[in-house]
Amino acid sequence: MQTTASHAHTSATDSAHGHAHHEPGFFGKYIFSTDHKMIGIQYGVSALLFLLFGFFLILAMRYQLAKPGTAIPLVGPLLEKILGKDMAAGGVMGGDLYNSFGAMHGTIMVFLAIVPVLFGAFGNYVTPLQIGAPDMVFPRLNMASFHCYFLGGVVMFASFFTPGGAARSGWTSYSPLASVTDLVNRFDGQTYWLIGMVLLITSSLLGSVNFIATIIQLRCRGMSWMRMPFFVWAQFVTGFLLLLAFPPLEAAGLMQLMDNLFGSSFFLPQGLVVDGKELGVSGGGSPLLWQHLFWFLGHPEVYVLILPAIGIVAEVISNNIRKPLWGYRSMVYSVMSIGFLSFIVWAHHMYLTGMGTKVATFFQTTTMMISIPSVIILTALFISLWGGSIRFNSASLFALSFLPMFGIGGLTGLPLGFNASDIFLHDSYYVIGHFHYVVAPGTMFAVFAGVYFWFPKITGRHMNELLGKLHWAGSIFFMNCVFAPMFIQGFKGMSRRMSDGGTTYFGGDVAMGGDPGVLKLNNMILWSAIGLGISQIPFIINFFSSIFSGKRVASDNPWQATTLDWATPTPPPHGNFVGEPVAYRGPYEYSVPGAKSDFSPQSEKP
Amino acid sequence: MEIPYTYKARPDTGLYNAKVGIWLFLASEIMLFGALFSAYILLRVTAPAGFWPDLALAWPRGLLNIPIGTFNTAVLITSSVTVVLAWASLKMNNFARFRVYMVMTVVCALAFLGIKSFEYNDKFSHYVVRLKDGKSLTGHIEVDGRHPRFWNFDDQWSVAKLTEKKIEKIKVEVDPPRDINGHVKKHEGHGSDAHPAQEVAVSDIESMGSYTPATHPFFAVYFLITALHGLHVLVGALVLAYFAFPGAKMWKSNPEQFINRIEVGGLFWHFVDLVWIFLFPVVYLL
Amino acid sequence: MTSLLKYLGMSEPASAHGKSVDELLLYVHLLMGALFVGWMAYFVFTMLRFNKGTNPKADHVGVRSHASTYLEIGVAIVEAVLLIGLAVPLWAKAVDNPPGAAEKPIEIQVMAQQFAWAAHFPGLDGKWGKQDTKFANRGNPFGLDAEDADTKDDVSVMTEAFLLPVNRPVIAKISSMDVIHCFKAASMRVTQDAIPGLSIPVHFTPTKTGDFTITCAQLCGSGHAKMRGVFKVVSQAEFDAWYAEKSKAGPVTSFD
Amino acid sequence: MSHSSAHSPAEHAVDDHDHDVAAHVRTYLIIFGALLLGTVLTVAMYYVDFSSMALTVAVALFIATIKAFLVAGYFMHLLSEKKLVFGVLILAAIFFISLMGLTLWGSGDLPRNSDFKTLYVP
Ligand code: HEA
Ligand code: HEA
Ligand code: CUA
Ligand SMILES: [Cu+2]
Repeated sequence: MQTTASHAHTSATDSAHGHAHHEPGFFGKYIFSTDHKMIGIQYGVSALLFLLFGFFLILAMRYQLAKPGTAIPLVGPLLEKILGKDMAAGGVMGGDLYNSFGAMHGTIMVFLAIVPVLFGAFGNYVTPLQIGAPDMVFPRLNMASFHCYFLGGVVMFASFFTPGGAARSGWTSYSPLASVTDLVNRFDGQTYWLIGMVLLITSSLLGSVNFIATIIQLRCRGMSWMRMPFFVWAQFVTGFLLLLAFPPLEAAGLMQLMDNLFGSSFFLPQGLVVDGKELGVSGGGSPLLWQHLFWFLGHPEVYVLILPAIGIVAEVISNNIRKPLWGYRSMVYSVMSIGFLSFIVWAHHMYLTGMGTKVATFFQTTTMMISIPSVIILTALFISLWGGSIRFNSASLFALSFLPMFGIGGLTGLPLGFNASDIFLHDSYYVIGHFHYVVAPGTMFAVFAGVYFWFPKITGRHMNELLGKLHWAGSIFFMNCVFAPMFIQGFKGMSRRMSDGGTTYFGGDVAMGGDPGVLKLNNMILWSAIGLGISQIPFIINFFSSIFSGKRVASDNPWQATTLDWATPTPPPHGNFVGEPVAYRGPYEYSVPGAKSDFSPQSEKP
Repeated sequence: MEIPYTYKARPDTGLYNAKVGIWLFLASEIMLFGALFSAYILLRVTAPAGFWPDLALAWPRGLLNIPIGTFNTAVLITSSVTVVLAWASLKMNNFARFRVYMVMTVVCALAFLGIKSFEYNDKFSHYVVRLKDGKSLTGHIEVDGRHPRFWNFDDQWSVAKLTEKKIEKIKVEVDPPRDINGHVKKHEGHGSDAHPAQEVAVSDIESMGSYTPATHPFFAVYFLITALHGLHVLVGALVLAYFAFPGAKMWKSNPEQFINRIEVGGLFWHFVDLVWIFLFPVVYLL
Repeated sequence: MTSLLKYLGMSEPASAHGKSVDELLLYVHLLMGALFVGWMAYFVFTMLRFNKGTNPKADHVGVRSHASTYLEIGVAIVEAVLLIGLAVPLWAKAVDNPPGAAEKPIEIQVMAQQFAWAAHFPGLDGKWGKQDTKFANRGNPFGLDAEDADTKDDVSVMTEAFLLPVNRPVIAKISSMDVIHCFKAASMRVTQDAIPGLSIPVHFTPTKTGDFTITCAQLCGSGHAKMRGVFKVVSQAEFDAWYAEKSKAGPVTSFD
Repeated sequence: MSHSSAHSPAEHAVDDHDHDVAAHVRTYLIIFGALLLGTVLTVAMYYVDFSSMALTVAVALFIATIKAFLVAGYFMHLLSEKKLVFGVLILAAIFFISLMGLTLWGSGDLPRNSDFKTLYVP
C-alpha cells in the first residue's frame, strides 16, 4: 500500500482515468468541479478568507471599544470614504456601523467561515476518504452546494455597500429590531442578510443530504458503523443537525423577509410605536416566535461548530499519542445523544424573555443533560492521553490545546445554563467569553490542527514545523489574553454589543460596583487581538509557501496513521483509491501488542 | 471510478442512493413546512380578540374559496395517483402508458397553479374597509369604475391614496354576512343579490386594506405557505416534465436507473400532495 | 461564602433574593474550578509523563480503571443537586411568584423605547390613568390620556432617576413600545427582556439605599450603548415625600 | 435484508412479475377513491357545526392524517420501506413535534401576571 508520492501519481492516473481519459479544462477543474476533494479545497480557501475578513471586522470594533470616540487609525478614513459619513463620521465608528460590523462578524464567522471550513472543507475532503468511498454520493449536488455557499457569501459581502449598510441587528436578527431599523430603505442590509441566509441554508441542506447519504451508502467493504473513524461519526451527526434544524430558520427567514418587504406582521405585535410614531402595520405577530425559530437552529448550530472540531481533534490526537481513543463507543453514543438533545435545549438562550417555572425547568434540565455527554467526550479524550507516547508537532499542539480551551468554554456554559445564575450573566461579556472559548481557541484550533495534519495528503508537502509552532505559541497566548478578561468584565456587569465599550455605564458609577478598571481591560484586549492577528502571519506564510516549496512527503502515510484517508495515493486522484479499499479492523489500532509496527492500518490485511 | 449503488440497492441498507437522498430531503421539508405550520398555530392561538373586524373572532375564518380549494385538492390527488401509475407502467414495461400518465400529472400540476393564481387575484382585489363608526365591510371594491388588479401596484388602494387622488366615493360589493364560524348565513343564498354594491364615502373610512399579507397575519401565513407550496408544485412539474420528455432517453440506456428516477420524482410529488392534504383543511376550513 | 465572588469582580447584591443568585453562581463556579484544576493538573502530568521522550512505547489500552465513570456520575449528581436544590426553587420564587398584597408591594410600570427608560406610578389615588396607543409618543411613552381623571395624579418619570423605598417589594411591569430591550438592574440581580406586545412583571426587594443603574442588555439599535436608566433606593419617608410632590405635579410627560 | 421481500416485490428490481404490479395498480385506484372520499368528508365537516372548535380541529386533522397515511403508506410505499427510512422520518417527526409543542408551551407559560399586550394596548 505504501508507495512514494511520485510513484503514486502515475499509478493513480493509470488506474482511475484508465477508462475515460479526459482532462477537464480550467472551469471544469476549479469552478465546476464535482470532485469532492476540489470542492473541499474551494470551501476551505473561501472559508479561511472569510475568517480573516471576520477578524478584521472585530479588530476595528475592538479598537472602538478600547478608545471610544476616537478615529480608527488608517482604517477609519477608509471606512468613512467607502461607507459614508453616517456610518463613520471622521473615521469614528458610529453606533450603526458598530452594530453592523458586530452582526456581520457573528454571521460571517459562524455561517461563512467556521461551518464551511469544518463541514464543507474537512468534511468534503476527508469523509469520503475515511470511509473508503470514491466520491460523495451526489457529486453534482455537492458542487451546487458550494455554489450556493459562494453566492450567499457574495450577497453578504455586497450588503456592506447597500444604502444604510449591512445588517445591524446582531447575528440573531431579532424582530422587531430587524424589521424597523431601516424604515427608509426597505431593501436594506437586513434584506440582503435574509437572502444570503436562504442561500447558505440551501447550501447546507444540499451538503447535509449528501454527507448523510454518503456515509450510509458508500462505506467500503468492512467499514461497519463501529469501525468508522470518530471524525466520520461527528460529520454524520452534524449532517443531521443541519438537515433538520436549518429548515425552521429558513421558514423564519422567509417570514421576516415578508415583514420587511410586504409589510406583513409575523413578528410584529399590535401597537408598535417606533420613533414616536405608530408603525402602520396590522400587528398580531409575535416577536418571541422569531426567537424560538432562530434558536431552534441556533443551538444545534453551535454543535455544528463543535462536533466536527472534536472529530478532527480526536483523529489528530490518537495519531499523535500512538494509542486508540479511550472509550470510542461511549464517545459515539455521546455524540449521538448530543445531537438528539441539542434539538430540545434551545430556549436556554431565552430564559429572560419571560418564562414561567415549568418551561424554564424543562429547558435547564435538558441543558444540564446535554452537558453530560460533552463531559464524557472530553473525559474520554483526556483519558486517552494516559499511557500514550505523545508527539508534539504543530497539528498535535493545536489539537491538545483544544482540550483545555474547549473545557473552559464548556464549563462556563454551566452557569449560563442554570436560569437563576443566567439572570446575572445574561448578555454580559461572560457570554461572549463563554462561547468564544468554544469557537475561537476551540473550533479554530481544531481547524488549524486539521490543516497541519491533512496538508501533506492534500498537497504532497509538509508545512514548516517551526513556523507552525510559532503560530501555535502566539495563538494560544493571545487567545487567552483576548478572551479571559471578558469573564471579569462579565462579572462586573458589562453588557455585550455596546459600541462605546461600556463608558456610559461605568463612567464612575459606583453603585454598579463597577470601577472603571474594566474599561482598562478593553485596552489589553485590543492589543492582544492585534497580537493574535500578528500570530497568524507565520501561518499564512507557511500555508502558501508550503504549497510550492514545503518538504515533500516521504510516503503516502507520513504520519503513520491508520485510517483509510492515508491509504490513498498523494494527493488522491479522481476516484481516490487504487483498487477497492477494504476495512479489516477498527480505526485506531495503534500500538497493538504483538503487531510488527506501532500502527495497524484499517486497510492492512490481517 | 463509478459511484456504487446509483441504481442497485446496497445490500445492507436495501436502498439505492437517490432514495436515501430523497427521504433525507423530505425529512428536512417536513421541518420546513412544520415550522410554518407551527408559526401559523402560534399566531392564531395568541391572536388578540376582536382583531379581525368582520367577526367577533380574533382570526378570520372561511374567507377562502372552498369550492375552488376542494377542486384543487382533487386535482392534486389525481396527479398523485397518475404519477404512481406512471411508475407502475414503467415497471410493466409500458413506456407509452408511462408517458401518458406523466403528461396527465404535469397537466394537473399546471391546472393547480392556474387555479391558484386565479384565487390569488381574487384575494388581492378583496378589501376589508373599516369605517369610522366602528363597523366594517368586506368585499370587492370598485374605484373609478376599475377593480384593483394585483399585478398593478398603482391599483392597490389605501385611504391616503384615495384622498390624494381626490376620490370621494368607492363602491363595495359587500360579501354576504357570515356567522361566528365564518359560514355564510344560509338564508342569504347565493346569486347576484348576494353581492349588493354599496357606496361608501371615503371620508367615512377609517382604514382599508386588501386581502394581502399586510392586512392580517392570516393572509401573511396563507400567502407564504401556499406560495411556498406552489413553488414546490412548479419545481416538481418541471422535473416530471423533464423525465417525461428529454430525460426519458435514459429508458433506453439504463432502464433501472430511469425507473428509480421516476420513483424518486414521484416521492417528491406525493410529498407535495401530502402538504396540501394538511394545508387545505387548516387554512381553508378551520 | 458569597463574598468570594467579590474577587471575581461582582458587586454586592442589593436585593433580598440577590444573595441566593450569588450562592448559585458561587457553587457552580466551585464545581467548575474543581474540574478545571483537577483536569489541568492531570493534563500537565500526562504531557510530562507520556511524551515521546519519557514514554517511547505507547500502551494500547491505557487507563483500565473506571474512575472516570464515577467522576462523570459525580458531575451529573452535583449538577442535579444545584438544579433541583437551588436553581428551580429560586426561579419559582424570584421570577415567577409575585409578592402578595399582604407584603404591600409597590407597583410600577416600566416602558422601554429607543433609547430610554421610563417609569410610571399610579399616583396617590392608587389608580392607573387610562392608556392608549393613540396617545403614545416619545414624550408620552405610556400613552396616558390627559383627559382622564385618574391620570392627573399619576407619576411618570422620563429621564431623571425615579425613587423606590428600601425594604419594600417592587413589582415592575416591563414592556416596550418599539423593539426588544432588556431591563437589567445588575445589583438587584434582576433581568427581564422588555418585549413589545408583552407586559411582564418582575419583582425584587431593594435592601440597600443608593443609586442604581438600569442597563439595556438587549441590542436595540444604534443607541443601545447609551440606553442607561437610573433609580435611587431611599428610605420610606424620603420616598413618600418625593411621591407626594410628584403626584401633585401630575405626570411630567408632554402631551403633544 | 430479511425485512423486505414478502410484501413488496415491486419496488426492488425491474424483473418483477407483471401481475404483481397489476395488483398494485388496483390498490392505487382504491386509494385514489378513498382520498377523494376523504376530501368530500373534510369539506362536509366544515358545514357541520360541532359547537366546539377543539372538536372541529380534531375531526379535520383526523381525516387529514388518514389521508396522509394512505398517500405515504401506499403511494410512497412507506409501508414496505426499509427501517432506515423510518428512522429518518421518526427523527423528523420527533423534532417537528418538539418544535411545535415546546414553542407553543414556551409562549404560553410566562411568569405569573404577564399579559399578552403592551401596557397601553386595550
Ligand atoms: C461551539 C459552540 C458552543 C458550545 C459547544 C456551547 C456549549 C454550551 N453552551 Fe453555549 N453558547 C454558544 C456557543 C456554544 N455553547 C454561543 C455562540 C452562545 C451565544 C449566542 C448569542 O447569544 O449570540 C452561547 C450561549 C449560551 C447560553 C445563553 C447565555 C445567555 O445568552 O444568557 C447558554 C445558557 O444556557 C449556554 C450554555 C451552554 C452549555 C450548557 C454548553 C454545554 O454543552 C457545555 C458542555 C461542556 C462542558 C461541561 C465541558 C466539560 C469539561 C470538562 C469535564 C473538563 C474541563 C477540563 C479542563 C478545563 C482542563 N450557551
Ligand atoms: C465561529 C464563530 C466566531 C469566531 C471564530 C469568532 C472569533 C473572534 N471573535 Fe467573535 N463573535 C461571534 C462568533 C465568532 N467570533 C458571534 C456569533 C458573536 C456575536 C455577534 C452578535 O453580537 O450578534 C461574536 C461577537 C464578538 C465580540 C462581541 C462584540 C460585542 O458584543 O460588542 C467580540 C469582542 O471582542 C468578538 C471577538 C472575537 C475575536 C477577537 C475573535 C478571534 O478569535 C478571531 C481570530 C481570527 C483570526 C486571527 C483570523 C485568522 C485568519 C486566518 C487563519 C486566515 C488564514 C487565511 C488564509 C490561509 C487564506 N466577537
Ligand atoms: Cu435598549 Cu438596548
Ligand atoms: Cu445554546
